[in-house]
Order: sequence, then C-alpha cells, then structure tokens
Amino acid sequence: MTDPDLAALWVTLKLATVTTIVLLVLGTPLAWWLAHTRNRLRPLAEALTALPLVLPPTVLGFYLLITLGANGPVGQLLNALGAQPLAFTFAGLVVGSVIYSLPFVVQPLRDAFAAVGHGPLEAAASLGAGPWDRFFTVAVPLARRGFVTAITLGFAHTVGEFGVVLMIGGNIPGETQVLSIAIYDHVEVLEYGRAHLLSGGLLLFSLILLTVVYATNRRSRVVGS
Amino acid sequence: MTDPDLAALWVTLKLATVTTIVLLVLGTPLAWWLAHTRNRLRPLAEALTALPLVLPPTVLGFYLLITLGANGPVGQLLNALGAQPLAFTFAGLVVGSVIYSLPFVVQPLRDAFAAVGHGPLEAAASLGAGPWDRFFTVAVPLARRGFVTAITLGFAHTVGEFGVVLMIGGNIPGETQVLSIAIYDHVEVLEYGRAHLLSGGLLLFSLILLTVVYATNRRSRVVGS
Amino acid sequence: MSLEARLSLRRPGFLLDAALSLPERGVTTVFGPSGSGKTTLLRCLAGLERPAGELALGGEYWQRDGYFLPAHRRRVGMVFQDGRLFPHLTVRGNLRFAMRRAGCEEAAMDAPVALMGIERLLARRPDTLSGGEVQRVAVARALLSQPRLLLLDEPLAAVDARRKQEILPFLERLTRELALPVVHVSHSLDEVIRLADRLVLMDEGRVVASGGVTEMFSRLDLPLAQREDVGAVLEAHAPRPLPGYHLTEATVAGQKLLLPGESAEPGERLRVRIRARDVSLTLKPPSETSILNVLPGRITEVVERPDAPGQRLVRVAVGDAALLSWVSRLSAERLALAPGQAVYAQVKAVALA
Amino acid sequence: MSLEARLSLRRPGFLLDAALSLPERGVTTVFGPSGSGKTTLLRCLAGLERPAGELALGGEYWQRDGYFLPAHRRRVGMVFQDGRLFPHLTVRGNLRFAMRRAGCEEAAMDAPVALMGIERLLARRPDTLSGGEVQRVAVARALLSQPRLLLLDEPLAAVDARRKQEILPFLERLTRELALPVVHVSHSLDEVIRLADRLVLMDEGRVVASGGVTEMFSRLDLPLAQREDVGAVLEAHAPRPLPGYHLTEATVAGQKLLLPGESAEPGERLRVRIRARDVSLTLKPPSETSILNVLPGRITEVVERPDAPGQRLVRVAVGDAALLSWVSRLSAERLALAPGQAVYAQVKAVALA
Amino acid sequence: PKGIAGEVRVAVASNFLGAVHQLVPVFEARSGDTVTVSAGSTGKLYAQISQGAPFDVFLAADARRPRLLEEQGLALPDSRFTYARGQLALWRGGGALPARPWDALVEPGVRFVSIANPRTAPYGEAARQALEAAGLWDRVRGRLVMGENIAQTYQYVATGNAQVGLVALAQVHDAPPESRWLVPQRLYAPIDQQAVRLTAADAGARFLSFLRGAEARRMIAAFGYGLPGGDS
Ligand SMILES: Nc1ncnc2c1ncn2[C@@H]1O[C@H](COP(=O)(O)OP(=O)(O)OP(=O)(O)O)[C@@H](O)[C@H]1O
Ligand SMILES: Nc1ncnc2c1ncn2[C@@H]1O[C@H](COP(=O)(O)OP(=O)(O)OP(=O)(O)O)[C@@H](O)[C@H]1O
Ligand SMILES: [Mg+2]
Ligand SMILES: [Mg+2]
Repeated sequence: MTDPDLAALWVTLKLATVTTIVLLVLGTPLAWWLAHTRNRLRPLAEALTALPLVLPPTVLGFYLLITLGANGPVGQLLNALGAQPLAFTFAGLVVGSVIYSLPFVVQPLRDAFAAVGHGPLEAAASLGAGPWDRFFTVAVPLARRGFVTAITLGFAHTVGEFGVVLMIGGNIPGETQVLSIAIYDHVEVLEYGRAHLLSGGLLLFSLILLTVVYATNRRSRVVGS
Repeated sequence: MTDPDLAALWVTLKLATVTTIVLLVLGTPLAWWLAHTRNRLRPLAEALTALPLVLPPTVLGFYLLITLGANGPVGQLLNALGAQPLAFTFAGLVVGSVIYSLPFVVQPLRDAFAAVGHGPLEAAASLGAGPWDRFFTVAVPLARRGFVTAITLGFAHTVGEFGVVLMIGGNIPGETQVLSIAIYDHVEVLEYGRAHLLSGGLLLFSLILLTVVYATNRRSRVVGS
Repeated sequence: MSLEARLSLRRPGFLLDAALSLPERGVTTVFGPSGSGKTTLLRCLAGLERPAGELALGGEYWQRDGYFLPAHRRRVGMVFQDGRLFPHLTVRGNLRFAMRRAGCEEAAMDAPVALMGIERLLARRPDTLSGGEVQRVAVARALLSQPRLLLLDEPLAAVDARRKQEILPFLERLTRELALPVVHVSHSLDEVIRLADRLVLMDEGRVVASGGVTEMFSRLDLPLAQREDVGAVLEAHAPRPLPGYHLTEATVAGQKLLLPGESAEPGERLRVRIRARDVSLTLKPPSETSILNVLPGRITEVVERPDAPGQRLVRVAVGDAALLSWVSRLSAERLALAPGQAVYAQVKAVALA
Repeated sequence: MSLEARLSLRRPGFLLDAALSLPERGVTTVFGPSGSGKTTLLRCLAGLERPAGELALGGEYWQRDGYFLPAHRRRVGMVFQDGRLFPHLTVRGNLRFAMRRAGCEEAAMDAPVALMGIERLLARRPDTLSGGEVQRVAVARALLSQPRLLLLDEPLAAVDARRKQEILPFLERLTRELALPVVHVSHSLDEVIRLADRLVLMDEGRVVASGGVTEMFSRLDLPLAQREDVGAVLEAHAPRPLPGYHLTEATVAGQKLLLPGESAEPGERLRVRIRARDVSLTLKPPSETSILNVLPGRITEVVERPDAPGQRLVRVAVGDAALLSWVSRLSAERLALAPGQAVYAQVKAVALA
Repeated sequence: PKGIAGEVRVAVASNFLGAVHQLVPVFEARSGDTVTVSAGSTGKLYAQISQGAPFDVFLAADARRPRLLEEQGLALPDSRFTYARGQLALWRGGGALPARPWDALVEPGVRFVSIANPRTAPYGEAARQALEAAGLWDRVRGRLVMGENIAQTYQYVATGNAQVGLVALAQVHDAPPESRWLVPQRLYAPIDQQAVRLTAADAGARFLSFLRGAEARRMIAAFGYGLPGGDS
C-alpha cells in the first residue's frame, strides 16, 4: 500500500467511525420517537428519514454541495458566523455521510424499539427506573439486535460510500479522499493490481470484523447485574 | 420530462420492483435461516450478506463486470449453457442491484424473524399448521414491520442505486438507463434545471409513496380470519 | 387410543425422566411443585421438544428410534400456560386458525365461545384482553382444533372461581364424551377432583406416583396426604334424586349417602370426594344433627401428620372403601381412637359438592 | 399512608369507575370476575395508565387536576399478572435492578430469595424458568424495591399449593409488619383469608362492595355468599397454646375455641375463618365426638341459596359475632331450623387451619 | 529550485490522472513544490470549483468547463491553455482488428460496442462524430453501450463484455498494435483538454508552466495524447 492509500484507509476508518457515532446519537432518539409517537405526522417523518435513499449519492452530494458550499445557504450562514464552509472538509464528509446513511440506522432501530413494547418499560418504571434509566438499562439492551444491525449497516455503508463523499469532499488526499474513492481512482487509471489489492484487503478486513461482531452478538447477552 | 427521462423512469420503476421482489424471494429464506440456525458458520454467513456494502458500488460493478464478462466465470458458464451474457441487459442490472441491496433486505428480516421467537410458531404447530403454513400465516404477519423496512430500504436503495447499475448496465436508453443516471448526466453537463426537476419529482413521488406505506403500516394489521 | 410414553430430556440442571401409560380416554392430572417438569412433559407429548425415548398414541408411534412425528401432525390440542394467542389475529381469527386446520365448520365455534363467555371478545385483539380472558380464548381454541390428545397446562389458573364453576362441568362432560386422553396440569385440587380419572405426581422431573384418583387419594404415604385438603375420593353408584330437596341418594362404599344436587341421571356413576377435614368421628350415633350422612365403620390406620404434629389422619374402612378423617390429637386421645375401633363417620351432605 | 382514589378510565367497551379508600396499612384484596377491571385498577394506581380523577397516598397527591406523578416516582412494587421479568437479565440481575434503585444492600436479597425458593435459579435466564418460578421471582423483585405501596396481581396463581403454604404466612407477616397499603388481586379465597384485611368486590369496572373481611364474609347479600367456600371470618383474642397437642385455645365471639397449631403468641390477634360448610348444627349438645368446638348460639337468619336450591345458609349469632352454616334443606326441615331457635354449632378444630 | 517552495492542489479529470501521476514526481523534484491531486469527472470538478473547492489548478477533459470558469471570474484570466489533445482509438479487446478496422464494429458476433457517453464525456462526443463521419452511426446505434467516462468505456472492452470500443489512445498505447487503430483526427473535432489557474498561488503558475514545457509535453505525448501545434 502506498502512502495515499494508507491515508485514504485512515480517513475512511475515521469517517465511518465518526459517522456511525453521530448516526447513533442522532438516530437513536429519532428512532425512539418514531417507534412511540402517536403524532399524526409520524408516517411523513418516517418517509423523510428514508428519503436520502432514493436520490443517487452523487446527486445528493451535488445538492449538499450547493447547500453547504461557500455560496450555498448553509455556507453563507456559516460564513456570517465566522465559521468555515463545510464543503471539502472532513466535517462536511461527516454531514454528507450521516444524511446518506441515516435510513440504515433509523429504520432497524425503530423496528427494534417497537418490538420491545411497553411491558418491560412499565416493569422498570414500577421498580423506580426513570425515563433515561429505563431507556439505557432496558430498552437499549432489549433492542440490541437492532443496534447491531444499525451499526453494521451504517458503518459498512459509510465505508463503501462514494458518490456523496466524492462530491462534497473533493477527493483531497489525506483529508477527504476515502478508500472507496482511492479504489475507484485506481480502477479509473487502469491500475487494476492496486485496485484488487485494496478491494481484497477491504473485503477481508470487513469480513473478519463483521464475523466477529456477529459471533459476539450471538453469545447470550444476559448479564447478572 | 423528455422521452429519455420518461424511459429512464420506467426502467427505474421496473428495476426497483423486480429487484425488490427477487430480494424478498431470496432474502426471506436466507433471513429465516440466519435467524434460526444454530450452525457454527452463521456469523460468517451473516458477515457475507453484509459484505456487498463495504465496496463502493462502482468497484462492485467493476468486479461484477469481470465476473459476468465473456471471460469471467459466470460469463463462461452462461456461454457454455448457450445463454447470453448478463452485462448490459436488464437481467444483469437486476443481478447487480440484488447483490448490492441484499443486506438492506436480509438484515431487517432476520431481526424481525428473531423477534417473533418460537412461542407463536409452537402454538401454530400444536394447532396443526405445518412449516409452510405457519411460516406464511404466523411468522410473516408477525414480522410485518421487518418486511416493511426491508421493502422500503430495498426499493428506495435500488431507485437511488447508481454505481453498480452504471457499471454493468452500459447506460442503454430504454433498457438499462435508469433515472439516477439520467439525473447524474444532467448534473455532469450542467443542465441543472433538468436535474432539479427530475430530482424534485423523484423526491416528491417517493415521499408520497413512503408516507402512504408508513401510514398504512401504522394501521392495525389485526385481521379476523 | 391409549398413550404410552417413556421420555427423557436433559436440560442444564434438570432432567425429565418420565414414563406414562394412559388409558384411551379420561383425564390424567399431572400434579407437582413448581419446576417439577409438568410443562416440559406436556411439551414432549406435543412434539415441541425432542426427548429421547418412545411415545405412542393408540398403538401408533409418534416417536421411536430415529422417528419423530412433528408437532403439527400429532393433532394435539394444547393450552399453553401463557396462553399464546396469535397477537396479529383477533380472537375470532385465533379460533378460526384452529378450526380451518381441523376442518371445522364455522358454526362449531358457537358452543365453546358461549361456554367460555367470550362472545363479546370475538373482534378484539389479544393484547387488549385480561389475563382470564386470554386463558378462556386459549381453551376454546384448543377445543376447536379437534385434537386426538388434549393437553391443558393450568388452563384455568387466572379464571375466577365463578367462571371456573361454569367451565369445569363442561370440561368434565366433554372429557367424558370425547374418546381421547386428556392430560391436565393444575395446582387446584378442585380441578383435579372434578376432572381427573388418574393422577400423576411429579417431582424433580420424575413420576413419583401415579394411579387412579380414588386410590391415590386414599394413600397416606403420598405428598397428597400432607395437603390441607386431603380426602378420599369414592365412586358413588345408583344415584336416586330426591326431588324437592335437591339432594341425591347414592350408594357409596355399600352405604346410602346423601349428596347435594340432583343432576345425576339414574344409573350414572358419580365421584364423591370426602375431604378428611369434613369427616368427624363419633363413638355413638349422633342425633338431632344437621349432618345427614353418618356411616358406621372401623378404624384401620391412624397416622401422625409429620408437618402438622397436633393432628392425626385416621383411615376408616366403610364397607369395601376407605374414608379419611382428620382429627386433632386431643380428640384422638379423648376418644382413644385406634385401629380396630368401631366409629361413626359423619359427613355433611353440603360438603360433598 | 392511607390511599384515597377516585379514578375513571374509558376503554372501548369498558369503563373503569372506581373509588377506593384504604387505610395506611393492611392488605386489600380486589376480587371479581375475569375482565372486571382488577388489573386495570392496579395499573392506574401504579401510574401506568392515565385515568381521570384523583389519587393520593398518605395525603400526598399522586394525581389531581393536571398533575400526574409518573410511575417511577411513585415507588409502587408491582407484581404483574404475567411476571414481566427482564429477559436480558438473569434472575439475579432482575433482583438487583430493583435493589439498586431502592438503595438496598446486596444482602437484602437473601431473605426473599430463600423464601421464594429461588436460590438455584439466580444465574438463570427468565426464558428458562417455569411458570411458577417466574411468579416467585417477580414477587421477590417487587418486595426488594422497597415500595410505599405494594400491588400484587394474582401473584401466586401458578404457584403450587405446597409452596403457597410456605409463601402465604410470610406475606402475611410481611404485610402486617410493613407500614404500607397492599392491594392484592386473587381468585383464591385461601389467599384472601390469609392476607386480606379488606375486600373490594369489583364487577364490570365498578366497585360493587367493599369493607372489612369479617363484615364482607358475614353478609349474605353479596356474591361471596354464593361461593361454595363461603364462611365467616372472625377475630380470635387471647390465644393460649396447649403444648403437646399443637392446639391453641382462643376466645372467639366470647367463647373458647380450639384452633390447630400453637404458633400464636399470647396477646396476639388471630383471624379464624369458619367456613359455612364446616359448621354443622345440632339441637342437643353432642357427646363422644371428635369435634372439639361446640358453640351454643341462636339462629338469626336462614336464606336459600339461589344457585343451589337444595341448600340453606344459616346465620347463627354466637356472642357478639355471627357464624354461617350451610345445611341441606332436608336437614333444615328435619330440625325445623328457623330464626330465634337455639342451636349448637359444631366446628372441627382441624377445619380452622 | 527557484522561489519559495509551495503547495499546488491540482484538480484533474480522471482520464488524465494516470499521466499526472507520472508528471508530478518530476515536477516536484524540479520545483520543490508539493502537489496534491484530486481526480474526478470534469462536470463534478466544475461544480465543486463553483462552490469554492480549494484547488489551485484545474486540468479539465474539455475546453468548455475551463472557459466557463474563466467567464464566471472563477479562473485567472489568460491562464487557460490546451495541455493535451485526446486521441480516439478503435480497440478490440480480444485480438487483431480486421484489415478495414471499421468492419470490426459490424462483424457478426459483435454484440456490444463501447463508447463513452456523448452527453457527458468529450471522448463520447468525439466517438459519435467519428461514427457519423464513417457512416456507421445508425448501424451500430443499437449495439452501443456507454460508459459514463472513458475509463468505464475501456473497462467494458477490457472485461470482454463489449467486443470493441472507441477509447482513448492513452488507455491502449500498451496494447498489442494489431488490436488498436488510431481513428483519423479529421473524423472528429479535436478533444482539447484545457488547463486553467484558479488561484494566484505561485506554485500553481509553476506547475502550469512545467506542463507547457518540453519535458512534460514529451511525457504527455508518450502517454498517448496529442498536443496542439505539435506532431501527434
Ligand atoms: N386496550 C383495551 N381495549 C379494550 N378493552 C380493553 C383493553 N384493555 C383491557 N380491556 C378490557 O378491560 C376489561 C378489564 O380488564 P382487566 O385486565 O382489568 O381485567 P381483570 O379484572 O384484571 O381480569 P382477569 O381476572 O381476567 O385478569 C376487560 O374486559 C378487558 O378486555
Ligand atoms: N432452557 C432451560 N434451561 C434450564 N432449565 C430449564 C430450561 N427450561 C426449563 N428449565 C427448568 O426445568 C424445570 C421444569 O420446568 P417446567 O416448566 O416443566 O416446570 P413446571 O412443572 O411446569 O413448573 P410450573 O408449575 O412452575 O409451571 C424447571 O426447574 C425449569 O427451571
Ligand atoms: Mg409449567
Ligand atoms: Mg387481570
């Protein structure tokens, strides 16, 4: 692996990790709300969370670019606040990836929360557990399978993410060039050997990681405390 | 909308529909197996179903091209069987989309089946329902939420699918040119107006469709027979 | 269709190892402490577990050597301890689920529905039912599946006493009419007395004792004798109603006995449970008492109740049968009760309900 | 910490509309047919439903006007009808969940665990427990949550009789020691007699009658009087053990009565339930009988049981209290039982367990 | 090394990325400047530059996008020049071309002909013009598959999914000579790939003048590109 490839690997892992964390932080309350609200607008909100999927990533990236770029509304707002625009920065990548991978995190979590139902939460409340307490000690462990799915899909999708990142990241080595773009570039310039190497490495790494995750997940999560 | 755009819309809807159906047909038994098997290789199998995610779609498409091509293993097999190669055909698009969207269908279904548990199935067996009977009349309705998520994610992801389709479809108008590519092309050649129109239409259409799906899903599915 | 089973199933920390042989009709109640393996045994019979051993119904093997007939081909009607209604179907949908697979007519639903008092619930979702309502629907559903073997796991535990009084006679009638074995788990002696022909006592996964109800209840060596509500269960013959008094005269242990109610048809066999606590003993025949039944007999056994040291369980031979009487040690000493002694056993008719 | 509640909750096809006023300690049993709203009432008290109305414990409002104290701040210990153990925690984890939030020491676990006989289960997952085991763990968990109000929804329905005999005295003792109101749902009169100070009868979402157990059981106009196991519940004073005989002499209704056992401490108050079916009447004092307790009294009321026309329920004033006796119409006619008549009520000591 | 060493951020059209990879080390060694390269399609890079992407130099695959940038004031005036001229080649993946190379497109057994998308890729537009000039457009139209860019066009043939294609000479200049044929320049308008300066950074100016220099031109030519005003 050459230096730029290593840099791309690093950016990719960092991006996927940060994106997954941000997705969990944003997606968990959203999924919880979707699972429990009786608001009439719930179907609309659910549809909105799925919407980033239907646009091709490059196109989504294009709109994000227009929005976040120096001349876009968000860009100008940030500018007025004295902040840097988000386009072509790592933070911009995170924003783009989060939007694009949101459905993969929110939907499994929402299903998992809905499947937990009210029973265990009521039991926890009667034992003195407040809303946060029962969320973290009852709802989250019981929705464990949904979290594993959400994290897997969110992380893997960000690793393989391409169009959005290419568009709003600008493919800047060491900063916004991720592995998927590096592989893509190798393919573009007919460096198939390097492309195979990177792809193979990525697949193997992911396979091992995912297998370990699923194998661990399989083991009983029942705990004594 | 111009004629080629209309044709692309039609191909897109056809592709997303066929892909979703194929995904359900293949993904449902796979998800069922993953949810119930005690095979030691289960984590590996689960990891394999998630793997298409980590490769950038264009790269995945590239490898599919190699595999499906005249010199690739599948291409040679098809050739030996007297069949046409799959690349640049609608069937090829379906193969590519199915592989790429597989995780989005299998994982929610697997979670949903696991959440159903053995209780209702045992009750059904004791009432004389055979394996298929209880699968369709008990497991599937109880996993309904998982099916809605799987169908939504699978369909929407195919609509927005891009790289794989671009790669193995060859962008043949009326046959393999889908809407996402059409929008992409408009962006590439700076026809932003057309791109906005198509994107906006696609988003609105999807939003309405998804809202209806989720609103329907919300209504109680309890039936009297 | 007699049931023969020899089954063993190992679980971490628990071993089921049970042999059963049940006649082709009649109710067998499985009795035993919580965790003794009653549910597990029923699950094995239903084909929901894969124990080692053999199992045959009416000579047809359901399980032997490598062969295992899957649950859905056994046609067992099972009422699960936790109800297990299908949450995606209404109550009516749950009943229909069973009926369709049993090839029942729609109209077959009416009788069990009326009996269980669930007419008002037909359109309801299971998750809106109360605990007792769930159990009643589950019983109706199992009955509608036209089973060849009926397995009832504490079917009426959450059902109130009044409703139970309505359901029990029906189940009683039903299980006598149906030519099928019924295996029933219950912690309630009431249910046992009403329903059971045979009793299987389980403890720690093993069958401790089993036999006809009459025999089992007159044995002083079984855990049953330790229960507060121990008693003899006797067959009553040749019932003759006493109209107007709502009493029935019948021959029990060669003696005439007055029983409450007059539902019995002449020639029918009845079962009477005479609880030890309801039997008092006198040395002289009593007079001017509200107690209608006074049976002369002879003491055959007097045992101390280990867990209730102030009390004596006295077995009195009356004709060819035995009654149990439970007296305080004080009385036993005052009356100098001992084997061989002639006594009068007095039993209130109302206590025989 | 008395409990005052006036609650109403509408559901499709069902309306809960209940007013309760419970003293600051003691057990109230809610009794009523399946579907009458017992569970719903308990859920309202626990804060799991949002009924209209008011609710206060010990003068502190839990609910009034717009105010609603959420469930987790009420410190109610609730045993749900369906157990509701946390499936992701072991039995020990379930108990700890309650203890941590109640600020209990780890050692506090030992007593309830031993009592419920769940030592062997501590490391087990809830889904491997039997029905009765689940209920016992749920009771232990609720007790460990240090509640200010204890709500028990059929806590022992799936527990076998022997275990119940062990648990009931403990609960009895516990509920007398704890200065908290206990609301208890049960279909078992045994549990009511052992535990309840007060009785609330519900039907179709409404409180039909409520009052002290003694009073409720001596009323012939309530559905309770229709039960087979109707009886009077009396207070016994000044118990005096008779060592060696495992009997206790106590004053009941101004008369000396012999009760089984000698657990009672002098000066303690006891409750005795004398079932109508255990009481026989004679016109002359009986002799040479195993029946230890013979109480002279005077008939005050004779009623026909509507659902058992061959029987009479006779109320006998003994001192300042009343006994119920259930006799056949035949006996009632033979002895010409009528209000004002002097009779001897005989009760076996062993029947008073 | 002259002047203060700087940093050049180069946005390059993907088709020229391979050449840039070879040019950059030479430039870096000579100038002391460091170069970071971002590749993408010309359309994408244009959109990014319009939104303030931090590039100093833009090497486009066409002349239109640099001109637009210049008109919009996003590029330095008068910095635009043609750094390479794309050359179209007819390529058969699996063997020799027939005597009359165009016949390769219409022979039996040819199921797919690969060209770049004429709408989005300059090589595609050139391919269309050449096919029309050769009078073949209508005959091959039903068999055309279109790569989104010239790299995909090449991949279609390289993987054997298309039998022949019109690709960039730069992509096939290592292929056996009998399998490729340089399409005559007169059949299509020149594919002028233009470069433009986006910032005033000196290093950018140095990179562009290096690109104009003889050594760079030699390397570009060796890569299979033509050059304006030079021999092809
Ligand atoms: N969501 C609901 N929609 C409609 N009816 C409901 C709903 N939930 C409960 N009910 C009805 O309310 C009534 C009271 O239910 P509840 O669970 O309080 O009964 P219960 O007295 O506890 O009965 P059981 O002894 O059988 O447990 C029942 O008839 C029940 O069917
Ligand atoms: N998966 C398991 N792993 C370990 N032990 C188990 C498992 N399943 C059941 N058991 C144990 O097997 C024993 C028998 O359980 P079973 O459910 O048959 O009891 P039961 O007689 O029906 O009791 P109850 O009256 O409480 O319903 C119990 O001690 C239970 O804890
Ligand atoms: Mg059980
Ligand atoms: Mg209830």
